[in-house]
Amino acid sequence: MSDQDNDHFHGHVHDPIEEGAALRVRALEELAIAKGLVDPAALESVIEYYERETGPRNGASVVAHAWTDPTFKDWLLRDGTAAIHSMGFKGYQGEHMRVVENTPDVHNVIVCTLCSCYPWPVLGLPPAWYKGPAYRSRIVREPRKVLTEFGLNLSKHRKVQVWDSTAEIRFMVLPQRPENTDGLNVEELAAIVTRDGMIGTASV
Amino acid sequence: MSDQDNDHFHGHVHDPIEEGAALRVRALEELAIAKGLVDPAALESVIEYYERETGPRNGASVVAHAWTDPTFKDWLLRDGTAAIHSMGFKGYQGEHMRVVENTPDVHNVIVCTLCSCYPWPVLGLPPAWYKGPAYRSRIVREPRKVLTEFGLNLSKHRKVQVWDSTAEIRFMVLPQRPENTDGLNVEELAAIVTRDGMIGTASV
Amino acid sequence: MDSIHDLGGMHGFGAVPIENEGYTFKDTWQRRAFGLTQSLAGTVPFCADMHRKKIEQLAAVDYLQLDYFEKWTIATTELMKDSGLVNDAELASGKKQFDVNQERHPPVSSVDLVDAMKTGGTYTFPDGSRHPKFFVGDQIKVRSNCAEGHTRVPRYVRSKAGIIRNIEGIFQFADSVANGMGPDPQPCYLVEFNAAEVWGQDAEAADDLLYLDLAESYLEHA
Amino acid sequence: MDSIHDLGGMHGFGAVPIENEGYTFKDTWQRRAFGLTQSLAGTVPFCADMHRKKIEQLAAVDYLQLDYFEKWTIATTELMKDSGLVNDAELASGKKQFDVNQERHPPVSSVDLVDAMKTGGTYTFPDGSRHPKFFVGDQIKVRSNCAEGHTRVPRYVRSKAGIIRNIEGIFQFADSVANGMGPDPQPCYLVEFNAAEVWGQDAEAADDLLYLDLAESYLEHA
Repeated sequence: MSDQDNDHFHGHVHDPIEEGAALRVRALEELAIAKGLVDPAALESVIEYYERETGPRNGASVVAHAWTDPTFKDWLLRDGTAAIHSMGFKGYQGEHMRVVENTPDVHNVIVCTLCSCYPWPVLGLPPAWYKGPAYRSRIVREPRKVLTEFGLNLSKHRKVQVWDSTAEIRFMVLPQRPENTDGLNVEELAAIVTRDGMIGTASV
Repeated sequence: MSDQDNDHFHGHVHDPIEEGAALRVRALEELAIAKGLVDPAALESVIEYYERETGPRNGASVVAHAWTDPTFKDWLLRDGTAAIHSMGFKGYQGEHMRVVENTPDVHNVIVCTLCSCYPWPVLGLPPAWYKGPAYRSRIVREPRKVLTEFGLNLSKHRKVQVWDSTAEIRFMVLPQRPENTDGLNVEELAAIVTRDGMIGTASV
Repeated sequence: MDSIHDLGGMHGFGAVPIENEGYTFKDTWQRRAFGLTQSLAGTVPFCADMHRKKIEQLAAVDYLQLDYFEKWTIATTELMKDSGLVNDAELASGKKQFDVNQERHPPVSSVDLVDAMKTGGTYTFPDGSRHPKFFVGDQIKVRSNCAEGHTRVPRYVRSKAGIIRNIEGIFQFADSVANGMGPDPQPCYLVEFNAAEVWGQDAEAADDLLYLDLAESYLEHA
Repeated sequence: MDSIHDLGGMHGFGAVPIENEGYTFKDTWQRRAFGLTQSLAGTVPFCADMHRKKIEQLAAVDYLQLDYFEKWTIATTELMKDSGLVNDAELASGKKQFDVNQERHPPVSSVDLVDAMKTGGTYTFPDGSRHPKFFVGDQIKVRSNCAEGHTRVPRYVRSKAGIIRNIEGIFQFADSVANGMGPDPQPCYLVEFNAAEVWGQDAEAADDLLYLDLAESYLEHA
């Protein structure tokens, strides 16, 4: 596995800045393994765990469940942690969850202005823009303008609520169920839910 | 004069970043001259004016005058603009002056947190540290610690007053006259006054 | 710490790079940097707030220019240096110069590491272990001070008035754990702020709301 | 504009480089950059607040990394581009591609330029031309809003309470002149702030004082 990774390593380096970063990471990895601080198999396992077992499909199934089961939806909004854990999505960065509901009157959007807190078990690891200075600086000050850039034009009669993840609670948006989806089952509904819909930068 | 300046220009460039900056400046200067927007003689004159006719020796003579003439000192603290202008030190960045007096109970220090405002006619152009992020960020929040780094250990019984130059008024500190200077005349007193004493990062 | 990482409300960072930056890992080294930090957290050991603190201590130009996962790796490296597990010469050469005590710093197996990720951290203490000072509906004001170390109260709400909307529970205090000073358990509150209170007359829409979870130490009665 | 230029109170910039940075000009090009900006100010024309605004609009990494006089030169260049006096192709090649109307943009002679420096700018309007809203001794609060353009109210006093210590006179308003919107004359006040009010319980000495000159538009009654 180590050889294969080294191939990957050499195969993708393009510019000097990235090369410096890649060398830095590789030096630390080799030292940590040489000193017996890291089990190379564990390193690979944890990456694979996040790539395979977390991600926005988990969150989408939570959303679809809430859209089709009023009792679950009520529970999800009242105790997001318990409701989400009941579906098996738990663990690091998802220990404490609050789900906030979009309605015709309210639109919610999440951010972490201080770093990049994000609900890993339900949404996976965050996209690069979520971690960058433009989103983090602007979404709290001018959420409507930022959302317009994402293609979401909100009526001025709709209240915007921004959730800044400053402590251990992680937020997730419950989008509005679109019109004309009465015929869809839970799996079909989950398929239309996007990562950005659960961040709040898309409508669904 | 232009040839001589070009020689200067080529003689002092050391590293790539500075070289880039120097080239940028030179390109703009040559374009401005080629387009007739700048008179090369005027460019040299204005630099020489600041180098020869402004600077902390002006401020020092104001301080020495105040130390030896109570009526002038009273005027200086009441109407710094008029008193300083009366000594011939006026012009750009010195149109409106406020002089603040150090006493056994109060120590004053000046800064411009937003850029680098500074009283040019009496102190000349500011030193690099005055314009840099460390001084500008810290002197308003932890003035005592910064002053200690400048070698100035203030008693906790002495109040620190920080003057942030946010508008058109420029500040200058009137340092305390040191002990054992009774025998000195105005010129000798002026000679012991330092630039940093009038910024407030030295005692005199 | 009032440093550049506290970005909320700042101007000048341009448009959100939506199109091209939807990725999590652009290159393999980012993927491995992520795994490396997760693999070492239990071994060194360090917690998230300690790791965040190291990132916040980067020079502003580095914070803004380095790749996200390079910053993670620098923070992890600094924590390992603080624990005496690597030194600068090793990092420069890439060659091990000394062994470490594996009993004190045991590597985590695949199974245990993935289990730890699935279990998550423990940040809370029993309700009732600390009596909350504020109640739902209380008007509060965020304190104006800012710790020079790690803290989790953004500058944009400092000195602002808000309303307690929920007592989230009794949590460890980030400022304390980041400094290795123990959990200092205390209530954490969901606080609601009006956009007009935070941004004044320039608010995009005066009645829009901002919600933050804030530790009791950050708050005072309005 | 809440950008990186507003440094007051930020952490993380290290020790003041006292020893090695006592200089004003380290190299000849800095000296000439200074003279160039002064020589062009009347010709383009531009005022200090317009020039500051251009510097504030630099990307944060450039603001922190470029030499002070390089930033001056970039700002001057941007103002010249805005006035149609140079274009990017000329700046890239260093070769003039078009002439400008010297009657509209007359060069300033040595005598006139030095005279202008000795005379200084005019920022004030007659006392009584605007009736001050606040008086000496009044308790005020700094407004919480921040213009997205140039402004001269630092973030560290925003939303803070202070006391009017002097009416400095009727001055042009920086926010307005920087945008080319005219002087918008208004009273400017010397405002005193307590260190404890500004920095909270972390203030070095609670009774230390901060003084800032602030335009009336920045203030409201406490």
